[in-house]
Amino acid sequence: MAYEVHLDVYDGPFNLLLQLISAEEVDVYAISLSEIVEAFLQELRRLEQANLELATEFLLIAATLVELKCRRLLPGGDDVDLDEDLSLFEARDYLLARLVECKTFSGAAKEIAALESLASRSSARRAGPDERFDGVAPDLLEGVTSTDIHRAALRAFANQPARSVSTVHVHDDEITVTETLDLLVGILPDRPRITLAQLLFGDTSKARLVATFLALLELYKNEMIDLVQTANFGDLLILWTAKDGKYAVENADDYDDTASSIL
Amino acid sequence: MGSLPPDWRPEAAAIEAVIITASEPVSSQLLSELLELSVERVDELCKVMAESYEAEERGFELAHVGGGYRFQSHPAYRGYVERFILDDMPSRLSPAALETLAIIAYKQPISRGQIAQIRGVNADGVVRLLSQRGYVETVGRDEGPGQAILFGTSRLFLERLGLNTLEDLPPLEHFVPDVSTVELLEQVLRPGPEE
Amino acid sequence: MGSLPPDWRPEAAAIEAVIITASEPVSSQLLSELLELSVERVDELCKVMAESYEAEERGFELAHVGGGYRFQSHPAYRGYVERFILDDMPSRLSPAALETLAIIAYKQPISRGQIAQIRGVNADGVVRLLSQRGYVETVGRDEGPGQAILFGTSRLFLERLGLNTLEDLPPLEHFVPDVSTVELLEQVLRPGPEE
Repeated sequence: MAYEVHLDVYDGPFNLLLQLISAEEVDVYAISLSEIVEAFLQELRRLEQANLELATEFLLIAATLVELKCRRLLPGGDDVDLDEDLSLFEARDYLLARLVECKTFSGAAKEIAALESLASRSSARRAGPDERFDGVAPDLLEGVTSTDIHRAALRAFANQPARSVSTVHVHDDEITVTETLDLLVGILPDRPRITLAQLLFGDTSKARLVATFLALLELYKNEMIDLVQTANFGDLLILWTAKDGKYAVENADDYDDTASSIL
Repeated sequence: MGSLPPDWRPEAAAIEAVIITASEPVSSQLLSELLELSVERVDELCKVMAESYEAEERGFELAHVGGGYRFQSHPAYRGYVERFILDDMPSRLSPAALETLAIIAYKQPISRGQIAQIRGVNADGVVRLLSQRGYVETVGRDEGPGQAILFGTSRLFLERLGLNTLEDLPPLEHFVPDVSTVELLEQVLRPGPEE
Repeated sequence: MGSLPPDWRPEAAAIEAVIITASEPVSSQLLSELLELSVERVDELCKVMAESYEAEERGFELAHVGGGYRFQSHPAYRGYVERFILDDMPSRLSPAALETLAIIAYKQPISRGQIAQIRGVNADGVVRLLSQRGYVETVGRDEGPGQAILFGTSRLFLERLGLNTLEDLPPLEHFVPDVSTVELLEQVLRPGPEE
């Protein structure tokens, strides 16, 4: 990496500094870490674009410097017991392996980008059979009804993955456990057997999940419902078992916090 | 290159490059704009190229159909192509393809990106299959940045499903994602006809 | 037909007819079944055909990618094709996404957790993006506790990189930092000399 430091005791590439320190050609006591960090921050500000790679490498080397300096400044460095020394070695080996691995994959990533950019100069033929062959291919909609399309749509929208773009800043749905308990107690007596998936129906927002789950636990604790799971990772079946179907929501434990604030 | 004069090559090759990537016939007009040649010159080039493929007994030909030029298999090899289509093409829609078709049916006009967002995975291959089979067609372009191609279902789709209009599809309004979640829960949990 | 022996023509033409009709790469296996030729013969034919297109300076080429053969435009005519294809061009991947893609490509099948361990940061968002793009797909579940979803690269990934199989990726050893870099790192990390 081309980043250079300019200190009283040393002037040159930053990573070489480490090499010199470890070869004891530069005394780590004489290095001012704050000076280095300050200079680097200035360098980053000077760069027009954030250079993540440069910053990452700097952080790594700086962290190592801090560790080296700490180790040499701290008393008792001579008589660390063997175990501690060994674990230090292990930690370093691990760190080294991680560093080599990161560098390896970042090299591989560059190659993948290069291959992709080369290949993108060609465009594939994607035309497929022309209309002269219309009669040859079987009709894929043979036997498909509008009900099938409807069901497929329900499936597709129910399994829709949570959106990655958060809309919390637009409208934060405050979902409370108490409110969910209310809702469940209103629903469950009429639907004595229902799965968790049906209950959530596609709304897998964290807040909704947590609130529903806590509300179900609360009902379970009060022996209002039974929970059955037939297979690992299978859907959770909720059975309404309460006799009178009445439940005083006010009895709920302190669930005044909204589920979203738990997250 | 058969009967093609050697110095025609760069222009002929440019035409080949464009037409090989096209899914629809490319008009002389468009080729003339892309290559900055006169329409007459384009037609002349294409005519000679088509003749040279024929002379070279190639498995493809350059056909002038539907107001433009396209590559297509040579009729002499129809047998192989038919077997290929039968062997290679699925005879039924996979569940994933059916879901994609359903998404397009209910959410049209919709872009590939929006479909991928709902499905959680890239759906380009499936969309291509559906539009090759004529169940789905491009209906316009998004006005936003990128001007993504928008897809909708075709006349053929309605015909095959025995529907008159899209309104004949069972309604889906319960699942519009914008409905507040509590309302959604209540609606969903209302006993439906199918249960 | 360039360097192709004249009596190869009917077989070569049948291959041309099939591939010009396909919308995805066609495997040697399928071609061999359709044409009742050995796989080796098909590969030989395709190789010579590809070379002859190149020698004839055509605007298209026969590429061996994603486990099969396909026609594609010649890179030299990128400019014309680019102007022609108004398709949704996928935007470039970020360095983080590329690095994750590299990890998945070389370490597949791999779980999100294992990716995060190598990258040092959570990779869920990037993995989701990559699978939306179709570069990456789920290939199974870990047998260990938790049964984590395992990811691998897709055929689209190979196609987009112009590779036929994963074996065409340069070996990972190529990217291991050279000895002097590793030594430097090691020196830096070694506890100070016997103090």
